[in-house]
Amino acid sequence: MAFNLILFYLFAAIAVGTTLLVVVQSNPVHSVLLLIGSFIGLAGLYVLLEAPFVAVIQIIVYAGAIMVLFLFVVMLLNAPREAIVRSSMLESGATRAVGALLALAFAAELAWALTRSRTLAMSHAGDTPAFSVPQIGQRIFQEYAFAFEATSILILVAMVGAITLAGRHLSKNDQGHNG
Amino acid sequence: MLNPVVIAQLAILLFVFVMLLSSAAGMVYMERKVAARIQQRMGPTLVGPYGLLQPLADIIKLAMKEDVRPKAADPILFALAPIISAACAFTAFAVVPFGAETTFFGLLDQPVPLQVADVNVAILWVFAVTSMGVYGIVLAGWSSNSKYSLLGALRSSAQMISYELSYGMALAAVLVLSGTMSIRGIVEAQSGGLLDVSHWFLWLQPVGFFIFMTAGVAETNRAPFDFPEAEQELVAGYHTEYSSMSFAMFFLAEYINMVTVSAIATSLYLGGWNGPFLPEWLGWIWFLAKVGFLLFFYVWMRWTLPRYRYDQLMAFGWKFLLPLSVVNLLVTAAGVLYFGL
Amino acid sequence: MADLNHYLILSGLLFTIGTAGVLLRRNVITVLLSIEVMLNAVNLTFIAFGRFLGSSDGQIIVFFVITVAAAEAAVGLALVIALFRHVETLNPDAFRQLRG
Amino acid sequence: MLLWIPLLPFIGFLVNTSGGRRLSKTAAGAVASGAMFVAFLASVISVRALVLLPAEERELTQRIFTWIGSADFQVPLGLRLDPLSAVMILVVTGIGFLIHLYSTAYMVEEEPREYARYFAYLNLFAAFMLLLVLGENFLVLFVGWEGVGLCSYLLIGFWYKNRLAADAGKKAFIVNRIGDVAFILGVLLAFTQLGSVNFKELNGLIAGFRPEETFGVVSAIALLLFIGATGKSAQIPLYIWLPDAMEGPTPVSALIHAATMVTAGVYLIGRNAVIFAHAPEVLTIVAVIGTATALWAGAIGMVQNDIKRVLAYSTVSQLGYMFMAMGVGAYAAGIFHLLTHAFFKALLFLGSGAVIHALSGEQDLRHMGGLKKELPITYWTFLVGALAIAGVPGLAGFFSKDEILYRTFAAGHPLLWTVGAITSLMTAFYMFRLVFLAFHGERRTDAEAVARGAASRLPATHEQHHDADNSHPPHASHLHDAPRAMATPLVVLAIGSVLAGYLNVPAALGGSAFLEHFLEPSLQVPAVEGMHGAAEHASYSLEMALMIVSSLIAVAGIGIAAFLYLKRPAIPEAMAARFPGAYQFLVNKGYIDEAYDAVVVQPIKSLSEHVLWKADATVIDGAVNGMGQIVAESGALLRQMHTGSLRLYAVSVLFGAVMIVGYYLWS
Repeated sequence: MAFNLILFYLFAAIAVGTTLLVVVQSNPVHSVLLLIGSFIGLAGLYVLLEAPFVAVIQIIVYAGAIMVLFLFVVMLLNAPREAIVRSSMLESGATRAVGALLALAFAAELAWALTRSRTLAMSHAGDTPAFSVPQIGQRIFQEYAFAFEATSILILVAMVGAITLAGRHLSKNDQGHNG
Repeated sequence: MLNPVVIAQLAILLFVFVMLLSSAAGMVYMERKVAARIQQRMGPTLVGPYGLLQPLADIIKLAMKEDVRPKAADPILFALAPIISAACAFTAFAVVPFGAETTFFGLLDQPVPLQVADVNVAILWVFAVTSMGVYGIVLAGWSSNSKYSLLGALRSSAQMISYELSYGMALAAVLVLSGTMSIRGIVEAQSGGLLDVSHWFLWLQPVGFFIFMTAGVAETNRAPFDFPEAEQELVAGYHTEYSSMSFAMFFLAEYINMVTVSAIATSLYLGGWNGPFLPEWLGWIWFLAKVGFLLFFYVWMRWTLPRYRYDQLMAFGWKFLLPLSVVNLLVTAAGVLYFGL
Repeated sequence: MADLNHYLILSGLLFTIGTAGVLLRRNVITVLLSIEVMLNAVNLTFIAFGRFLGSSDGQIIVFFVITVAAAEAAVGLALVIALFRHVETLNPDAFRQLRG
Repeated sequence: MLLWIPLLPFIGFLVNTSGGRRLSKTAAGAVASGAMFVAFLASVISVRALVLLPAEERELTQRIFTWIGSADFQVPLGLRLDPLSAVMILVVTGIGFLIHLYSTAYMVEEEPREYARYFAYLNLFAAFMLLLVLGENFLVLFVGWEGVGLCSYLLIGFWYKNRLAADAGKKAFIVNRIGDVAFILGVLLAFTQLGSVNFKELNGLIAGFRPEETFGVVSAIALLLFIGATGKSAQIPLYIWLPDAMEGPTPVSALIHAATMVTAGVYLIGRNAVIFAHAPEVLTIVAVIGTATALWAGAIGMVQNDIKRVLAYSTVSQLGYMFMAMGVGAYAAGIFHLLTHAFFKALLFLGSGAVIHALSGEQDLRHMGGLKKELPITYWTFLVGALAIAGVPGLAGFFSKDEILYRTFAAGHPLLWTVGAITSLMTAFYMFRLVFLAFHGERRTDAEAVARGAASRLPATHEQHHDADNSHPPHASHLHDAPRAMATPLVVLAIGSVLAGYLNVPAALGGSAFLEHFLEPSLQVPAVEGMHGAAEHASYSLEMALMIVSSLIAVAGIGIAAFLYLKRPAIPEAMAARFPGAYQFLVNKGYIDEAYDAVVVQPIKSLSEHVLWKADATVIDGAVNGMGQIVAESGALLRQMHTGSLRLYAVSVLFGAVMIVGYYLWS
């Protein structure tokens, strides 16, 4: 149905456009917000792919939590616009040129891979019913239980690590209680 | 393409929009009146009978004002912030049903739900939109480049993030009970029973209701948790620099958020449109009544309770409310497992 | 109906943009953002494949990816803050203390 | 069930090591003794279960888990209870328990944590010993074997603040190691040649062979095992650690000498009776060594002045008897003597401990005397023990020792028999010399001497204690007989020393030789020509005659001692003066320690100091440092790649990605 395709192109356009802007923006705050925009576009694509659960998760966690974190940090550091360090300009310039080339090469490779991949064959297998949240939840807590627990531990570790890394100065002037 | 059902849905959409706007206006009036009564005053009386037109006057006044923008402000974001707030406030309401399915007395060949969109992850949707609402405030505070605004913004965002957790936990408990994420489903799960009342989740989730309302008040930055605009310390918090319509938008957003929270609370705990004595197609009256009561409760609380201290607020949120909500969730889950509720 | 390749191409595009961002930007925070972009590109492929192969694994994996991304962002930003306290800049080229 | 027998003391050990310092003394002691007592009950129960079985399949096995499981080499951590181990566990747990009980009173002057440490070691010791006797294959036995060695080191050196004690501990440990090497070699040889380490399988295998006329594999195994046994059981040439072991607390000496460690060697030979039966030469060696040890140690024992050393040498010589029995193929007799000896030797040690305790650390016989009045219980029980070991008819020692002598004679070794007889004369003599010197006559000392003796003899901990309450220096009026916790074991053991003999009344006296028949399943040896067979068609009359002889000998020995030390106390000094050479030689234990030091220790020391040390410093250290060098160099090289440029890293990662994807696209 064409409507679906139109939506796809709409969201895709949002995603790509905002992402491009994210990369070229010089003001970090704007980058963050644009990235949120791209997330929302992706969420739309997820809905098109009949994964509303992931779509919402995407918005809650990515847009709602992680990006707030970024925004805070940006505001906290009152991030300056692209400070250019003269000293390391040269090799940094060289590496960046190489990097750009490599990125293009990678894109080319991906395109090539697509042209000769067999995925075209199954491109219309997409008439399977969407998965309900309970289905997904049950699989997560049964087959993927271990991964789930591991992730939770990972998050705990990350929390501790982040606090020790960023909150050190607080404890130094011992005002750690509101850290 | 343009069949009656679609028309009906568009109509509903329009209705919700208007209703929200007017409810905001109504809130302004009620707030003033109740405040006045609580303080032994008359409140607005001049404009219209009983000062009923006072909100209108306010809006006109606001619209007439000049829209000032600080020079140092970030133009785009400064303009964007209020829009985000308002938009989030509206979108959150989209998934809230305010009445049973109806065919409008056979006007339609298939019944339509009295709600904008019946998403099957509605709760998560509400949650997501609320979390997006933070941006409006943060950006407002940051972009207007003034210390009061920034402080207010940081405060309120920190506050909202902290209380979102308890908020979500309380929601989760209800999910466990009803087994669905669609708010309509939840409401239907509360129908029936004695006088259509005995099945409300309020009876099963008193603690949850308490947590939800407290967190909701914090989420909407209302007294006694109204730090973002603690006028004694921060002038007006994140919207200090705003004026005219852009200020009106924040204003609007705040009231609509209150309405949304009350509406969700109604649907989750107070059985939505379920109520005694009224035929189902009039259920929306019950819904409005309950929401209205909760809104009154908001105002009542604002003028009764003093404002907390900020660290008290944080301590309360993290050290009391969150653990309590976790326990509540665990107990609920255990109960469901045990009694198979 | 958009078929699988649409999504794959799109994600490839996003991934490349992200890579370019990582390599070209002179601001650590933007670099981190670009990394998030790359992650999302991959997520998109997962979901698309899951959808077109009719399995829910894609969504579950994405669920985990997002969780890990959260952890990664937390630690990464903490590092950025710590670094910023040492060298008053966010330019990755300035973090050269570990030069061998 | 079997598992619990060694496990209980081990649990006690764990409790006392982990929580000991927080436990009160009483609690610590209670834990340890309780564990032993329960273990004793467990042993009794399982032995009963064993006895209820018909004679031929008397065996209980428990496999806890597969310890070593490689393709064709499966070693389970298995316990096996057969008549032999049954006797052993009863001795170990029973007497061990009594010694624990005794220690609670004896060690009461220690600091709480020292106290706990002591009991922890004691329990560990018992646990390992039980593992040793219950093990169903050589490896399990070896664990116990080594563990016992370790615990002996820990316990002998218990008062490690005291130089002598520490050295004695080390000596015991090292000497044991020497034996252990031989033991391991024997086990390995058995495994490589016969392909098994399980006692049952080995016995089954070897029973098929013909006894080796010429010295072969089996003989080699037997010899190596025997050397190991000499290490643990203090036989020539490795007996030297035992007398020094007296530096440890007296109950420990009792435990080591009577119940546990030293009997391990005898047990080992009994356990592998089949192997030895198939190695006649080795058996002869065993017999000769045993006899020689018995004689030599007895001779030294006659002139020692330290009460505990006398007992130590008597232990060595009694062990000599046991090996003699083993050597002539009278395994049952050996085990029987082990059993009885366990009773009266434990009794004697604990008795001497009571004396030392009463005299607050005095150990020199010359400072004793006349204790009969002050320490009645100790005296009478000690007397019973002395009579028993001297072999006075009717008491335990009589039956077992005569059994051995008779077997020896019957096995056609009149020479060995003669020596054994002489030794039993010595035994009777030095025991009663001890009794008379210690208990009869007058006190040859005064408080000061005792105090001095105490100060000189006692390790640091005791000294502190005595300085602490030295308000009244201990002298005759203050002597206190053994407190109940010490008296009870003494009495029990005394009764045991009287009755134990009746377990195996020989047929000649109309007895049924119960123990021998009970032990037969474990010790049954294919009649190897000459030795064991001979016993069968030996006449009772001969046995009777020999018994009379040896009892006369015993009485004679007692008589001589009485004459020399009660009637004419002058004579011994006179004799000592008359033959100073011999006297000095014996008093200094035949200068064996000095000889070993000169022949073995010094050469090794000089070798390692002058040659090996340099080799170590140059070759081995060189190799190690070289490694370090290489690593450092390569690190310095790789360091160049580490530019610290974040971007460069990212680029290289991407480069890798591009390459990999490209590779897969090409192929």
